[in-house]
Amino acid sequence: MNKIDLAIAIGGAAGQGIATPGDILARIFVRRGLHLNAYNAYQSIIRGGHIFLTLRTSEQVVHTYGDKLDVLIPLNQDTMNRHLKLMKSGSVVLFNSDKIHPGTAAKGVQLCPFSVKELAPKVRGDLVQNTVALAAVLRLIGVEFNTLKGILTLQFKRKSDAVVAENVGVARAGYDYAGEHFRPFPFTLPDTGKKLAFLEGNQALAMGGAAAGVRFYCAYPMSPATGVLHWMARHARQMGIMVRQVEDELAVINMAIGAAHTGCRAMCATSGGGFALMTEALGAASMMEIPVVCIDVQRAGPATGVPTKTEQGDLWQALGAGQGDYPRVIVAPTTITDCFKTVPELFNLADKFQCPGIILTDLLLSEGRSSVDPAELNFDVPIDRGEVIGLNGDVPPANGEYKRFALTKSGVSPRALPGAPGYVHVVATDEHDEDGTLLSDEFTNARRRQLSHEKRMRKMKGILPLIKSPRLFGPTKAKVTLLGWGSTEGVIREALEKLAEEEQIIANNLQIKWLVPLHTKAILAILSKSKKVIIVENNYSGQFGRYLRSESGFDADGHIRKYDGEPFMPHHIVQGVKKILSTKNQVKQYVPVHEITV
Amino acid sequence: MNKIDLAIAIGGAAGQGIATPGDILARIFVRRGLHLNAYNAYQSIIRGGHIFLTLRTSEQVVHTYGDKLDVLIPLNQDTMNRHLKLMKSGSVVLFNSDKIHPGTAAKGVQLCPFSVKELAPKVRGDLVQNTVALAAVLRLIGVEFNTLKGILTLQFKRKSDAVVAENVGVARAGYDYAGEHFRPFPFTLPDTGKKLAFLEGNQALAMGGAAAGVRFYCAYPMSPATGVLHWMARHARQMGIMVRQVEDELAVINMAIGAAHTGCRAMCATSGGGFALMTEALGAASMMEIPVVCIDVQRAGPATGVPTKTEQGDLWQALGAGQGDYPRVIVAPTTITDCFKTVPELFNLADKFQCPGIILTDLLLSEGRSSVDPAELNFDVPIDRGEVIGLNGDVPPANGEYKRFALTKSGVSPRALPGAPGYVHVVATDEHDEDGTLLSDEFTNARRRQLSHEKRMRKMKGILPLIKSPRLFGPTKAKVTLLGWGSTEGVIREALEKLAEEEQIIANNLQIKWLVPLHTKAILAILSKSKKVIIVENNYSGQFGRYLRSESGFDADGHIRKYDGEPFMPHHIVQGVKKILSTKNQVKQYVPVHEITV
Amino acid sequence: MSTPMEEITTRGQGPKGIGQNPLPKLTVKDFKSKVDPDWCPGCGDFGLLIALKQALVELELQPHQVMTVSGIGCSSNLPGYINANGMHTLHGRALAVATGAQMANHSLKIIAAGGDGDGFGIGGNHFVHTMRRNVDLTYIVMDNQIYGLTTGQISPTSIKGMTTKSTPFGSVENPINPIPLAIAAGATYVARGYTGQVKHLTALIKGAIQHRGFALIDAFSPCVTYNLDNTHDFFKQRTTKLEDMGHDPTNFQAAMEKAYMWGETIPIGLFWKREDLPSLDQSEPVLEEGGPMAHRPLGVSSETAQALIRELM
Amino acid sequence: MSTPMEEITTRGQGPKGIGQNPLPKLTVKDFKSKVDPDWCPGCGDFGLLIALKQALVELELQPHQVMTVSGIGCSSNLPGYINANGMHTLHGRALAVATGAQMANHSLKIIAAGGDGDGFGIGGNHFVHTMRRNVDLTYIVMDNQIYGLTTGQISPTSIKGMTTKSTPFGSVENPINPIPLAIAAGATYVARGYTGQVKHLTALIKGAIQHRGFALIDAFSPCVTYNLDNTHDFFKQRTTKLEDMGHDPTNFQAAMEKAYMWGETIPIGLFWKREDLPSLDQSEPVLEEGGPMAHRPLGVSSETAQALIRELM
Ligand SMILES: Cc1ncc(C[n+]2csc(CCOP(=O)(O)OP(=O)(O)O)c2C)c(N)n1
Ligand SMILES: Cc1ncc(C[n+]2csc(CCOP(=O)(O)OP(=O)(O)O)c2C)c(N)n1
Ligand code: SF4
Ligand code: SF4
Ligand SMILES: [Mg+2]
Ligand SMILES: [Mg+2]
Repeated sequence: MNKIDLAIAIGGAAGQGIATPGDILARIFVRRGLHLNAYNAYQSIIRGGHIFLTLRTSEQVVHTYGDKLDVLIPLNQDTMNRHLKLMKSGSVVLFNSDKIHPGTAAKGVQLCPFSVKELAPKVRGDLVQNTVALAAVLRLIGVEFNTLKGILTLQFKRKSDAVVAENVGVARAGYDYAGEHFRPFPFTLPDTGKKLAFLEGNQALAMGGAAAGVRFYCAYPMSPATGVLHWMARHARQMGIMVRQVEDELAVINMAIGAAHTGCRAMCATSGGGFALMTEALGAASMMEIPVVCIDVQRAGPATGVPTKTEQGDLWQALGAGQGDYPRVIVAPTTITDCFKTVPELFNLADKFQCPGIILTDLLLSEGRSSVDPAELNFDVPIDRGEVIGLNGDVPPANGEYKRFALTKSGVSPRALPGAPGYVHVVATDEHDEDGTLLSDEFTNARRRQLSHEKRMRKMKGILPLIKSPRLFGPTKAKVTLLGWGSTEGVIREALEKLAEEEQIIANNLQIKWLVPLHTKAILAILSKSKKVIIVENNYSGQFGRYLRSESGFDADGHIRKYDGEPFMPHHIVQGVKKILSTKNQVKQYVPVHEITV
Repeated sequence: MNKIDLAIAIGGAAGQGIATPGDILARIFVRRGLHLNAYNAYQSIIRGGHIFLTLRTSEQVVHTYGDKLDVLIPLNQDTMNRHLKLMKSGSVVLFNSDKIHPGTAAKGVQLCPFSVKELAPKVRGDLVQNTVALAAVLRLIGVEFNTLKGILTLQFKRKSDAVVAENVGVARAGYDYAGEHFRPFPFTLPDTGKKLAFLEGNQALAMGGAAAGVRFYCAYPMSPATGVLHWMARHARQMGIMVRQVEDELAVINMAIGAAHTGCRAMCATSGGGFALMTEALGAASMMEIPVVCIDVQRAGPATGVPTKTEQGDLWQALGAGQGDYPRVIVAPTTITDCFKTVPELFNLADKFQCPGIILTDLLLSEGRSSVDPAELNFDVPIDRGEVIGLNGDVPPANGEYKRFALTKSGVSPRALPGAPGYVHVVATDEHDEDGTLLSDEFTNARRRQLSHEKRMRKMKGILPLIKSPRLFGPTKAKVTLLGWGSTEGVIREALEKLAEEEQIIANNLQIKWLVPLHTKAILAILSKSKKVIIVENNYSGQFGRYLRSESGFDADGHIRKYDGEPFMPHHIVQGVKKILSTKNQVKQYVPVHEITV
Repeated sequence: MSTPMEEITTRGQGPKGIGQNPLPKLTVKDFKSKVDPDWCPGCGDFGLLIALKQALVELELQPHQVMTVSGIGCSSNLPGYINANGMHTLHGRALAVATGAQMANHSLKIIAAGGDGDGFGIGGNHFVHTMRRNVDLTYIVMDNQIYGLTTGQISPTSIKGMTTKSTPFGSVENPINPIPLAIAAGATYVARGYTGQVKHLTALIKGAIQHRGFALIDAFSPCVTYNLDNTHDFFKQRTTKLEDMGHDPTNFQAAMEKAYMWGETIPIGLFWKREDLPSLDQSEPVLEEGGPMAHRPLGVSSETAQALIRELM
Repeated sequence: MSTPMEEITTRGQGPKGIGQNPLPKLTVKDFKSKVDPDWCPGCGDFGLLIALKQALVELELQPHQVMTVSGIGCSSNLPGYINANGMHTLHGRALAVATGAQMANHSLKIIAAGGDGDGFGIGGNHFVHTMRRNVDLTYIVMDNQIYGLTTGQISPTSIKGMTTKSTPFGSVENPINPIPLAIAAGATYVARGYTGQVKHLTALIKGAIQHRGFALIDAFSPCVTYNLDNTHDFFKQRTTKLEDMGHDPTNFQAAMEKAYMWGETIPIGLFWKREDLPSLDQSEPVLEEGGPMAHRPLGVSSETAQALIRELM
């Protein structure tokens, strides 16, 4: 019996309460052990405008919100007008006929009007239609009413039994009405018996920080990174994390550095504009050899750009962050679960090599949601603080003899924390000698400067072997390799399936997570075996393609790029691959046009 | 008769008054039509420490301060100790034997002690030894005393005739003493009859701004860029330039943008750390399509680094400045004179394409000094403000119909200035439509966003043909091509001569000035004809080499890099080329060690 | 490049014609923009927008003579909602950009506007320095004591104890009081308004625009969506006009005293005004003659060029 | 990671032992650093350095219990000139870094120090916000009313008319007055010293370190090389001790009045002090128990982990 693959979309204006039914559906799915991927297309507006939430579920892992909709729930006329034309045969459109008129739908689309006036004459408020629609859709996918009843009861019992009764009543009415008037789907929503969890990328990053032992988190709000701050603030007391909202991003990164220097694991998150303000301090952290982790949740740029839309546009900003050359690690998690796992990995590297770590995610990952097997959220992670000395027991060297920046083979110098008796020392952003003496004024010395600079940069050699080198996914014998980085893993892997099924094109995927340092040799070894290589990335200028070439000279056969603010949909990549592989039109680059206006 | 090539060095502590004799020598040289190159190795210290000024002169153009010293004037023992060992046969060391002891010099070095006590018993103050030494050296190179007398008279007559008399007296004594006791050089300083001028790179940048019609200059002091502010402040009234020192670099760039938007040509200069703070705003200027010019005078990084030392370490910072992709021009002048010429060129491009222009110089160029033929300082430069409409006479479109960001083929939209009746408009850092309406909130639209983004990026295509493509210097048939960018042109070209004369290695030079956009095709065409290519740059990671490869895939045969804060000396490059070309040791990279401790 | 507008003005006055403008008299409608504000229904910013348009009308200013400059935030969307020149700049940078524009073209009437986070948070350094320089700007802060656009976190003016998404257990920080801060930093016109009192606010804005120097209007502008503490009701009950309290805005001590009043009565109106300090453009020697920098021709005379070169020989 | 020092302290007190320290009594010599200051002979900063060391000695603090945090400038070179932990950070960022360090390890006595440009210029926003938060720091500004390290340009405290390399025709800007600004921004200990009066300055620094909350000491520290207006002579003739003027530092009005005195007599001493406001670390719930964040073990208990995961199901 073949697996279900169900996509439900709820659309309306900001403030129409789309989140709640979305959450309820998500919970119902994961509690039945169904996988989930959800993406919310929204705008930088608090009331009004257009929001479009897509939830997709299946017994097997779902990488993206997919290409097709099975259920559309328009909460206003605007949504109906924007999306009805995209509904295909076999799909269902549920709407409140009191206010919304369908217009002409494609053949085979089941239009399911319901009248809130009739179903709930006595209940006031716009949110009623949400409850009715929610109940109706559950009926059509064969979810027993009690599931919904339980959730509504839990949700409203804080208020009063009357409110519970009212909502359950409304839901019941919608549920029954759908049963009598609408054709249900040819399946009932299965239950795999193995409960799953679901979370958004920003939660995953914050929880990853908690797992890593972050004790200091500070931030300045910036979409789409603010979710990390919100999680941290909510859990500050429970987790024993100091959480501060401060005056600007200059303060954020510098406070984090101050906290990190005392021995805390310190983290912060922002988006591209805030990251731009942090670049000088990242170089300073590396110069003072203080480990700190900074997250850039990319959004559509340049400048303020489109704050609620996604892009992979900050790679070169991260590569060029700050003046001069300095050691640092840059990593781009590839899935929401990977966000969780990456943070402790990066903290261990930052501590071991006493340098900043930068995480590049984007709105798609950070505000997207997906299901996860709870077992994957392992908080019991290895913790490596690197060479920290001066802890209780260590015998301090004769006073003043401690060399914080001793020239070592590895480039890593044993680190004492301020407060350790006998290890008093000064760190500086000016170039300095082994004992911290400035090499910028009286003791300027070209030779010593060279040695100090080389000592720091040597660290990069030590980092590479400690990070996983990328592995090819899919059949080795393939017509084309889709090369991506970070958040595009999901959509690329779904595109692989479609290419095989729909186009009989066998493709595989090489997804790069660790960007600096880069496993150039390993990557070239893999790509050299590929017939063709197409780079897929979510920006205008092919930032990763250019970076890879700068490291390796490698030149791809084709590029699929998107920079309109919306994430790739699987079919965009499928079309791109076809266009580029087809010998007829010699296109080297394909830019899909986003069909949905959100 | 063969040409002279004379290098004089004056060394001492900060505050010992090295600048004045340096200036006097420089003036004497250029007034005789002799070429000059001067470099001052100093420290981030106001009093004490070690300063070492080298002046080199010749009838032919001098590119660098060279490899050898003919005259050493140590003003304190420290300088004597640091530098005497580097003096070679035929050279002269002039010093005040009252305080300074020579130590052992190489054979053939003429030690010229003089006693200030004896020569000027009555005169007080440390500066006397400078005057004596200055007079003595002039005697040794056969400059008639009246030249010095005239200059001293001019310099001191503000104070009093007595002061004039005293100084001239002291000078006379030193001049005569040298005549009687020291062996003069086998030449008398020639006079070509064609007076030259001399200036420092920061002056050249400031004067270039004046020539371009800069009406607004603001800055926050930062070495080694502060010289531009000082020139601007001194000439503000004379030139009618508004000059402001403001609270930080965030204010600097944003004020410049505000001024530029009203129609002023606006410029600012800083170093890497200040530039880091400006990156977000550069993207904003490009998004609002406001032309502004920003200069980054690079110094040794990362972070505060070595404020008084040079480096080419900010290329990737400039390439990655700010979030997202946006059009801009990046240029690195190759000589001090080129600094002057580049500014008006860049302003015309910035105005034409309504985007920011970035100039990368470094301490070597900006604080170095060289002679220039006055004819080269042409202030009567072409001025192209681009498509500016709404000026007197233009008939405005029906109110509200003006589309500031009209989608055009060139990507350039006719620009009206605020204040023009009928052309009222709003510019925004949020993504926006042709008429400025935000595409980030209610009217979010993936398609429109894509069009606006593409419109801006289209500008880059229009810029390329307007900038000079690089030309090969030296013999086409060469054993090796030395590829450099920006400030290294001088030292590379002198290295070419040395390679030919001393090593019989025929080499040529390709020097890149315009970095973004890059004439990739032209560069590859040239390099493809080269037997071997060695990239020479003043940083650790080979920032230009990596950038060139990211644009072209080109991989050089060797790299000569220096990152100790001191500029390349010609012999460093000669040694590097030899090492890399020699088949014995298969080195791909050569890093010279700076012999002089300054 | 020659001047983009007829009325080149000499320094000292604003655009020719406050009160005596040859151009047609306008109404509030003339300042309506193409798009309607997308602020939440009931947002305080609507009141500010009306008051601003009204003030411009009463001062007989034309859209092309005015430029609004904002940062980023709900409030900073204002330039798109009024028919005048506008710059919608980066978060926190409005005053820096506005200073550059004002000094480069002092014939424009420049009104900087934005939120409390934009102005007092990330923009705090520009705020302090623009005030001490007494730049001839009108600066309107739509102070809702919250970060609205980012969906509700504390701002520098959020009251202690306030619970927001970033302070679910209540803020532990002392808020900034913009009025004493502005007086201490050197602002020469310091007022507080409430967007629920449009007429009063209009008068304050008019006074600010007419004032030669830096004028701050800290306008309570309730965020009906995210600030449930400082609501319209809250301010309706408490705001009291300084005029009615017999306050003398030239009395420093009184100004400071009133500035710290917070509780059952919260004063609104003009706290502090001094006219003895010249504005920055008035003090700038380069502006003594020649008109706005933006209108001056480019290019260097050959005499000047020769003089510059002579310095180098 | 376990604690790097024996005396884990509970919040509220500083490191165990102000006044009752088990460790050996130290002298000023013990705070001497390896390198000597490279300040110009006569630079005011020498006086500050002596006063600071003296204060630490008198408070019986050990080098390892203290951390200085500076930005960039001549004055900001201080951490290299004293035998204590130090962070010589970026220009303008000292207070941000110091806040992070203080909140992460409140058992360290953190002394932020730097110049007027570093603190009031580029660092102005951190200055204002660190004061309103009342972070438990001592902040010493070596105020020479000039940018020294960059060889002489105006600073935010340069007097109007001052000629410098960036203002050869005289500055046209009004200087900042840090004292009223600090009071208005919420600092709870606001003092002014003069490095020519080391004993007086020492007492101010001791008071600042003992004060629980943000303490500002604006110390006149003449730049003998680039500031020819505000010299040692200038201050010797003018500085007068507030103590001798019978000033009451708990009187707000008096504090403001004295703060604006400038001319023949320039008051130095403690202008303003309040002890009713808790410092930020005292208000921070997470610090109620468990000691400094920096000393706490890492890792999450499996119960907590389960609870977090349950939220997601
Ligand atoms: C450098 C930077 N940091 C953060 C942001 C995100 N951001 C946008 S608006 C805003 C604050 C909004 O608050 P306020 O200025 O008070 O305006 P309001 O929305 O309340 O009117 C923030 C933090 C940004 N756009 N840029
Ligand atoms: C981001 C940045 N901008 C500018 C500078 C250059 N800079 C170094 S110190 C300094 C100011 C020094 O003045 P102040 O802080 O008063 O210290 P002082 O030297 O007078 O003691 C400046 C502008 C820098 N290091 N970093
Ligand atoms: S969120 Fe608040 S500030 Fe923003 S528009 Fe809505 S009510 Fe106004
Ligand atoms: S320049 Fe001024 S501030 Fe700097 S050390 Fe010398 S005297 Fe002190
Ligand atoms: Mg606000
Ligand atoms: Mg100073």
